[in-house]
Amino acid sequence: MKTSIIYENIKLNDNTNIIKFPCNEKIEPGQFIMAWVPGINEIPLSFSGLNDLKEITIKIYGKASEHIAHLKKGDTVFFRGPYGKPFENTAGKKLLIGAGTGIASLVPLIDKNAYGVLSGKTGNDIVFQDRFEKKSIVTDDGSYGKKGYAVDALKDMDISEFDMIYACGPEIMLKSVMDYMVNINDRAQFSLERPMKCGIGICDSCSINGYQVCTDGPVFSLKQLMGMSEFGSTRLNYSGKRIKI
Amino acid sequence: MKTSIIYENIKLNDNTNIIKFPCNEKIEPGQFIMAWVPGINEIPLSFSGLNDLKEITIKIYGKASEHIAHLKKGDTVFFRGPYGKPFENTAGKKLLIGAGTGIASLVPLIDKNAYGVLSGKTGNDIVFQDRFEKKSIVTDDGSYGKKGYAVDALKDMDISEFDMIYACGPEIMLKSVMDYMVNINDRAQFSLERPMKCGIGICDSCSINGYQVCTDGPVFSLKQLMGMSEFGSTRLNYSGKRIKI
Amino acid sequence: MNLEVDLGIKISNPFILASGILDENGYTIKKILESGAGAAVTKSIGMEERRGYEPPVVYENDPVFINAIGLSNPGIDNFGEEIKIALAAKKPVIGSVFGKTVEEFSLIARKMEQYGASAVELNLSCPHVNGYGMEIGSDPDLVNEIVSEVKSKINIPVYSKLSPNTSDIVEEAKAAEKSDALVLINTVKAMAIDIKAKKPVLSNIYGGMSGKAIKPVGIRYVYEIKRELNKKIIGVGGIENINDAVEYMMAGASAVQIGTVVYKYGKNIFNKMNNDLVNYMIDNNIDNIDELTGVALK
Amino acid sequence: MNLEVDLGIKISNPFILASGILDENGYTIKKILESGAGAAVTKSIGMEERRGYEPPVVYENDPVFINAIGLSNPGIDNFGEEIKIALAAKKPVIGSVFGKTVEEFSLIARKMEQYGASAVELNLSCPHVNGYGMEIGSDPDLVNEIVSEVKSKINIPVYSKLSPNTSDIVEEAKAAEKSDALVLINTVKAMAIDIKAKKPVLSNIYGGMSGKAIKPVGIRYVYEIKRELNKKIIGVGGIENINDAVEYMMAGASAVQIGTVVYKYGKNIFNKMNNDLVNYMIDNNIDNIDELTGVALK
Ligand SMILES: Cc1cc2nc3c(=O)[nH]c(=O)nc-3n(C[C@H](O)[C@H](O)[C@H](O)COP(=O)(O)OP(=O)(O)OC[C@H]3O[C@@H](n4cnc5c(N)ncnc54)[C@H](O)[C@@H]3O)c2cc1C
Ligand SMILES: Cc1cc2nc3c(=O)[nH]c(=O)nc-3n(C[C@H](O)[C@H](O)[C@H](O)COP(=O)(O)OP(=O)(O)OC[C@H]3O[C@@H](n4cnc5c(N)ncnc54)[C@H](O)[C@@H]3O)c2cc1C
Ligand SMILES: Cc1cc2nc3c(=O)[nH]c(=O)nc-3n(C[C@H](O)[C@H](O)[C@H](O)COP(=O)(O)O)c2cc1C
Ligand SMILES: Cc1cc2nc3c(=O)[nH]c(=O)nc-3n(C[C@H](O)[C@H](O)[C@H](O)COP(=O)(O)O)c2cc1C
Ligand code: FES
Ligand code: FES
Repeated sequence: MKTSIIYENIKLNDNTNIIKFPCNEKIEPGQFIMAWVPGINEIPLSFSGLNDLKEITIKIYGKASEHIAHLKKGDTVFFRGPYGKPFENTAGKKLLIGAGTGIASLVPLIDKNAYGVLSGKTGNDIVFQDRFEKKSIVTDDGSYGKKGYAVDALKDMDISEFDMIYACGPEIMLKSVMDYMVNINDRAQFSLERPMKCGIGICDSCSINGYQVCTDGPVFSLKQLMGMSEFGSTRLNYSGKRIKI
Repeated sequence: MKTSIIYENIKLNDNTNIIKFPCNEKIEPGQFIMAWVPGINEIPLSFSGLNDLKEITIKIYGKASEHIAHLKKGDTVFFRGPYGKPFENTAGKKLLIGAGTGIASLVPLIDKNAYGVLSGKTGNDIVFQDRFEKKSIVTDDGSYGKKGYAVDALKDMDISEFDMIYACGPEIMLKSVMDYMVNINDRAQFSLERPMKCGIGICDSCSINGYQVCTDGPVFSLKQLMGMSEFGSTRLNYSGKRIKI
Repeated sequence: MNLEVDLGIKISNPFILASGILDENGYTIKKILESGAGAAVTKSIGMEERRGYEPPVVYENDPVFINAIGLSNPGIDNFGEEIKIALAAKKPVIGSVFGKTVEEFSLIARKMEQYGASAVELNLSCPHVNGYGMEIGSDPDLVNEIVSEVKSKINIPVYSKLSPNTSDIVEEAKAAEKSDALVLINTVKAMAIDIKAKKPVLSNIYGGMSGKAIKPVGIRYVYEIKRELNKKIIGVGGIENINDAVEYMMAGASAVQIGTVVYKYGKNIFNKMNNDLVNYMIDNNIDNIDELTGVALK
Repeated sequence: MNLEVDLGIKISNPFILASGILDENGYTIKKILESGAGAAVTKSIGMEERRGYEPPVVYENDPVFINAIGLSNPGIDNFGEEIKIALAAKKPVIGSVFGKTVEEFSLIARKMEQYGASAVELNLSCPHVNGYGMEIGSDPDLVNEIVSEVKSKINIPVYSKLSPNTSDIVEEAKAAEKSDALVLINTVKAMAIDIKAKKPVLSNIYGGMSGKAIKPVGIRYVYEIKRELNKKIIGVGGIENINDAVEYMMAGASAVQIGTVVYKYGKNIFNKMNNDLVNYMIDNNIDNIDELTGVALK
């Protein structure tokens, strides 16, 4: 396992923290690590910052994410990676669509030509909004920004004017975004999350139509996803049983 | 195992052949290979030629040497290596002392400043004499050259005038040559032969006073050998029993 | 030139995907078959859905590769759909089976046959119910019973996959002699400790070593069993390139399985293996892949 | 800082030369002790002089290393002089013993004690007279008898070196429980075929794999036995650097043996290990080498 020493831990909200640590690996936006909590679990996490210090933004779901979110300055983070195919960071006007902490992995792509669409269940789920100059915010319950889903925010704008669209979030949200895309050709990249055990393309737990999200993804192009019957439809659960999404 | 295809086999005399084969390894004078005869044995052999084609000169003792000595053009030679510490090839006047086929590994050192002392039991054991411009030949039975041992030939000359002395042959002969050397300081290098099994410094079968002939040698300097009580005195046999030389 | 292998069923080339590697999701199996594999073995399937161990389930530090997936699987009743998806590639899908009892093995094998599996592979390296850390494979009587029972109940070929974690593999192989082929070898028990964390890396502590490091163990078992029993053998363990595959065949294997290396070179390793095999056969004047089997025994 | 280890005898540092590597000629053993080894185990010595196998006796293709020396040795009666030469280094020399019967083990161990050996190590991975390819170590009753007999006849510590080629190492270890320490592990049975020659490389066909490729197997055995029996353990198998040694200690070893890697880095590996250990202990605030033993079990 590789290790690094935590440099800073910033609490973003009730259940989300940013940890910062030095790391000499070459890491590109969209790539992830498998972060190990000895004796507990190992989980995939992507990067929300790739400057001198690397940043990870963690939402607490269970034991492993809780442990990592609470690492203090001076603590050690254990990990393998970076893994996965990164976003292709293109020039021109960018649309970044993120649901909840999904926006985190898009943060490294932000530049002056970036427009953000941030969605969440409630206002509490919206993070990194201050990093965007131009943005739309939507929440399921309307507690912050407009009421609605990410795709509703898209309906208010002309998405065809963007040179590249990037999206990250739950598969169901990505699917609805993809279904909305017409005349976008291949100018969209989606970062998927499926359960991961190995992170290196051997265990088949993250697979989608023969592709491994951990190695062939997590970033897929619109074109790639259009050919995938499993996308937004079924996946294997942790034991390998096919379930509906 | 590495392999090469025999290019030529030259019969030197009744029981000695030269085989030539192409080989891109970087090999220096004094180094050796472990040559494998599948199903039979594996034996150490040094090089008598290091030009575009590499040359090995084999005297037939038993099954393995017989097999290799009889390899024909187009046959495959299997080997590991090259192994061992080579001769340090110095400028200036050289004295090359070889007993029997021992002279073979000295052949690559021959230049216009080289003087050869070739010894053998009988004239039949003398090989490569035509490669030397200046030479002395001695045989135990006087059947060719002068009657006597290698060391007797040295007594007829002023060995202190040579810038470097190289010797290769049975340990007993090397010991007598070493004992004769006074005022030579460290201007002498000896190539030793002891039974070898591994060739890579792990089995201890070739050892002499804690040095492995296969890795620390086969070439040792006069100074190194002077500190070795086993030299010319005892060695381990194939099973590991200490025997007198 | 003939690359076809007869393992009770005909396989168009000798390269088979090993059990447990990218073979849980039917679409992945299909894709690997389309990438040149002659056949694919499914993940080992048991009676009930089983979560397996928590990550870390793999430790990778080339040449060492250790896994402890913990036989996670959807249970045989949920696996029919995956086989159906995979069979669309129109190549043999071999169902890997594990159980706790003779009856379980038999029942799962029958389901596999119903689902359309071309053959079944019995994973005898799974835990023995009575033995602490022991495997079914180290109980020859049980092995014999399982193989006899399964053979008597299904009409597709039955392969037995043996464990190297035993003191007498020949005995184990004899016990499995009624199989149509023996599959050698499963992983070698091993573990790794992270010295900075001062803890075993795998959540299960122990795992199975595969890949390059175990090839010489696999070669030894294939050679030894071929010499003792002259049965049909499928070689597996550490095959990374065509030379490794040829080494297994010379040791006595009629076909080989490829697992761990897929994480290094991707699924395309199967196409590459086929190309390299053709070149090897041309260079060495071999018309029929069979000619290679066991030549090192002669 | 204290690097000393207590194995019934005191060893000035935890790095011991493993049996069979550069330890047949007394002068070589002496030199290795002078190069920093805390102690050295001799080549395994039997009753009579034994030639061993013809070369090739080693196959080397990093990370794979296989040997088949075939227990070549001068016979116990011819070995006194070598021990005497080695003891001039004034460090412990551990006599490795193999036999066909309980009596042979006992007699050779007694001679080792007479020759001045500081301890004996019983090589239980040698061939079992009755078993085809079986090793003494896979016969727990015999192991128990050998260890009891030897312990009762000599006053120096007795270590038992166990074989990984078994299905139940815990049972084997329990059978050897009267030993002062267990030495884990010996080589893993393996072989290699040269595909150009179409022949096994080693003249004996089968050999024992050592080096890097078996480290995870060794770690597993040390950890498992430490957990089950809490005996003193000497770890061996694939140690190439200080991290490997620390991993063995964290798994439960009190000291380690170093073998195969000597061909890669030379005898000076022992000095290097000592330096690196001191640095490791400084960096990690460890005063006493004992503190490392078994920390991964906690
Ligand atoms: C490629 C990739 C990149 C990722 N990057 C990030 C990241 O940058 N930041 C981040 O916070 N998370 C990220 N995740 C998700 C993260 O891996 C999971 O949140 C984590 O595995 C949860 O582990 P746990 O042990 O804490 O919770 P568990 O004990 O596994 O889960 C507790 C409960 O939460 C649910 N749960 C777990 N994960 C999620 C999820 N992602 N969404 C909804 N419910 C969930 C579980 O079903 C369970 O009910 C990423 C996932 C992938 C595949
Ligand atoms: C570093 C090194 C370099 C060598 N280079 C060469 C070389 O360039 N050319 C060459 O011909 N040989 C060379 N030898 C010697 C060669 O390795 C042996 O001759 C060979 O091992 C004999 O093997 P075999 O199987 O044919 O004979 P074996 O069956 O081993 O021996 C048959 C009989 O011959 C005796 N015998 C074997 N070797 C010798 C020997 N060297 N001297 C005297 N009696 C012997 C044996 O004791 C036995 O009685 C070298 C040896 C070493 C250690
Ligand atoms: C991640 C992983 C999972 C495995 N799962 C199984 C399994 O479920 N059933 C089985 O019989 N073998 C399983 N194996 C063993 C492989 O099928 C194969 O026997 C072994 O890995 C050696 O081959 P390799 O070195 O090519 O991987 C698994 C191996 C790996 C690496
Ligand atoms: C060339 C060689 C010879 C060996 N001979 C013996 C032996 O005689 N007795 C013994 O108990 N172990 C013997 N072994 C095994 C080693 O002592 C050790 O247990 C094994 O090699 C694993 O350690 P390593 O990976 O550090 O070499 C031998 C190993 C090698 C490589
Ligand atoms: S997480 Fe194992 S294949 Fe992707
Ligand atoms: S031949 Fe083995 S140590 Fe030299």
